[in-house]
This record gives sequence, C-alpha cells and structure tokens, in this order.
Amino acid sequence: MKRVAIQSGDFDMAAELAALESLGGGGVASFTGVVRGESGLIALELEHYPAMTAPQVDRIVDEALARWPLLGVSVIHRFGRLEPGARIVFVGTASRHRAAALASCAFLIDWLKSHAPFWKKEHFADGATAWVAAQAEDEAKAQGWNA
Amino acid sequence: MKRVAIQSGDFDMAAELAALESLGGGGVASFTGVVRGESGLIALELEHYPAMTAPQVDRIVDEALARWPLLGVSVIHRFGRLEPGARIVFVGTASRHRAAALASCAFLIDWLKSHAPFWKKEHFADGATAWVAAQAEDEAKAQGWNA
Amino acid sequence: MLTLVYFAWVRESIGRDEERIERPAPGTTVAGLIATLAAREGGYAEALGDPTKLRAAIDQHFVPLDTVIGEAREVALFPPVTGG
Amino acid sequence: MLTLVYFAWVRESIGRDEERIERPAPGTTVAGLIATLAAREGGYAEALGDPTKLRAAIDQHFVPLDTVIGEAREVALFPPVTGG
Repeated sequence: MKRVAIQSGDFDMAAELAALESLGGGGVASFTGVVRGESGLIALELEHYPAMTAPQVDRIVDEALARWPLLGVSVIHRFGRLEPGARIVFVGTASRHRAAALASCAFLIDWLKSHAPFWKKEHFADGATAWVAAQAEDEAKAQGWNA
Repeated sequence: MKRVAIQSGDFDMAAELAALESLGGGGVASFTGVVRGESGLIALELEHYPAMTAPQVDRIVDEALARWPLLGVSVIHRFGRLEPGARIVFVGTASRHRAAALASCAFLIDWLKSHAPFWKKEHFADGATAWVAAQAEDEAKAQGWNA
Repeated sequence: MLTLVYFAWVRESIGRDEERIERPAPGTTVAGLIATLAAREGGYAEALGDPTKLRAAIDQHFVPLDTVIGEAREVALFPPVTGG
Repeated sequence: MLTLVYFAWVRESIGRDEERIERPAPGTTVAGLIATLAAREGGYAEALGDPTKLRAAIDQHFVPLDTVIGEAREVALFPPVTGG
C-alpha cells in the first residue's frame, strides 16, 4: 500500500492508521507534525511547488519501500494557512518488523523536512510575518541516511 | 503528561493521539502493535503479572521522560484474548523535537518487548496452542539502549 | 511464609497460579528454591526442571536466579517475557 | 522560451510567481541566469542578489546552482525548503 496526499484539508488520523493496521503487518509507526502555538504565532502559511511536491514525495516513498521491508506507507502533507494545533504532516509506515516501521518513518520525516518543496511563513498576533529559515540540522539528518 | 494503562479493552487511537497533539509540542510519534493473522492463528492470549506490569511500565516511562525532552508519553498494553487485527500495544510520545519523539518511542517499544511481564499464547484454527518464545533479538535491542 | 506466583507454561505445568510455602532457609537463592520445588511430585519437574528456561522476579522486580530471597514476600517464576 | 517560477520570499520580492523569458544562451547555468535576473529593476536584486541564500530546481528536480539549464522547460528559484 502506498498513499501520498498533498492537500489543504485536514485528515482523519484514525482512518489513516486503521488502513495501515489492516495490512496485517504487526507494527505501525507514525509521526505527526503539528503547528506550535508559541511566541504569539497565530498561523503558519505553507506554500509549496505543486508540480514538484507529489512526484518528489512519491519518489522518496518508493525509496523507503525499497530500503525497508514495508507493507505500507502513507504520507500526507498539508499546505495553506494552518492555525496552532493544526496537523501539518503525517507519515505512517506498516511492517512485520517494528524496527523497519520506526526507521522508515524517521527517514521519511527527515527527508520531508529537508527536501520537500515547502516553505513556511509565520503570522504573528502583532501583524508581523516571517519566513521560517531552513535548519542546517535538518539537512544534516537527511544526509545521514545516505551514509 | 504521562499515561500508562494496562487493560483488556481496546482504545481509541484518535483520542490517544489527539491528547498528545494537544500538548503543543510540534511532533507526535507513535507505534502500534497489532495481532498478525498468519499460519492459522485465530487468537493471541496475553497473560501478565498485574502487580508488576503497571509499576514497571511507569518506571520505564519515567526513564524516557528523563532521557529525552518530552512533553508527553502514553503507553497502553492490552491483555486477555485478542484476535488477528486487534491492537496489542500503543506507545505515543510528544516532543518539540521530532528525533526525541521518534527515539523515545522506539526505546519504549523495545523495552516493552523485552522487559514488560507479558506472555503470549497462540491459539490456532486446528485447536493447537503454543507459547510464543522470547526472541534473543528483542533482548539485544533493549540492551542496546544502555550503551 | 513466602508467596510463589507462576505465569505462562510454568503456571500451566504446575497447575496453579499461586501458592504459599514455608519461608526457605536464610541464604537460599531463587535457583535453590527452584531446585527444591522441581523435586516435588506433579508438574513441578516439568515446569522447573530446566532453570535456563526460567526467569524470576522478587517482590515485582526482575532478578537473576542467583539472587538471595532474603526477606522477600513474593517470588515469581516464569518463562522469558514476550510483551509488546 | 523558458518558464521561471518563484517561491516564498523570492516570489514576494519579485512580485510574481511565474514568468516566461527568452531562452538564455547555450551553456548558461542557473547561477548565470540568477546574475542576469538580479541586474533587473524592481525587486529582482533583493530577491536574487545573494545566490548563497537560493536553491533551484530544473524541471521539478533540485539542482546545484552551477547546473547548465540546457533544454529545460522550467527553472524554479526559491529559498531552502522547510517542509515537514
């Protein structure tokens, strides 16, 4: 099972996880990223490169499927204006082997952080805005998977 | 937030994850173990040591909270007779740092596999039963966290 | 008195999940207790005859089999655990 | 013709998300294109004046800035990505 969705709307966590659990693999790992509501942030605006995002995510999901013995992978990434507490991204993996499920989940979220063509703009209560800078740490983590 | 439950009944994945997402940490990792339905298995019977299980799980959750910067940890482990597809165990962690959420989730499930006082008896369609043997691999994984 | 609790196939072979026995002599280890019990009639030999297949807890804490029982109230004997 | 697409503050500074330009001379790299565009009036200098802050994709694949544009149909210019 392979599911890649780039969408503005929210998603149903229970349904996403149930789909992975139903594959009979024994173990399902997931990571969900949520908008933090700190420092007066009132919204996070996610812009992306539509022609590039889904094909790129699809490609990295294929790489995860080749690298680990997985029965299923789901990646959902939202775009648009998201308020604190809203889900941004979901990665779910199913495998007979818990280590494979957990490692591939970590691999995919590291890759999304450093390579998925998204950009985040913070909107603050006082009207200020700021584009989120990429973190060198994220790039290093994703590179680590190539070692 | 710390939640430890040792129970026979199922649990609501969406509610468990929503509780972790609401902590404002930015990242929630989870692992869910499900009964595999292979080789004619019709049920898995989980026995545990009630006086020991919850205190031991509570202790290891405290260790995870001390080792990683976590905002919340939930561990739910079921006992009793579970059919293929049923959830056995849930580990969920919330953190500002996705690496902390993912690593602590892996640590907790490795520990549960090798140290939680549970025993599994397989029931097959032909009436045969078999106690599941512990895997040396699980013990090695849990030991790895002490290095 | 000392409470003994059994789990999984240890419990099934012995045919009970709990019993109370006279407190063993001072200095007795879990392994010594196991050897004494394994000499009993019934399913004890089958359950406890091979200590390498057994694990133990004293008062709800895992211990190596060479641990002295001392003032413990409860000793649990069982196969290696298979949680998660 | 070559399509250029801009994202995030590159898009905001330039004031548009897409434009079509004459195909640059054979052998032109992304860095060369950036230098040419940065010389334009308006927000181009602000958006493209410091190539170390920029990343690029050719036909929806990330490329180093020294990549030759060649027969590409679309070049995208943007800051480092921040997904996940």
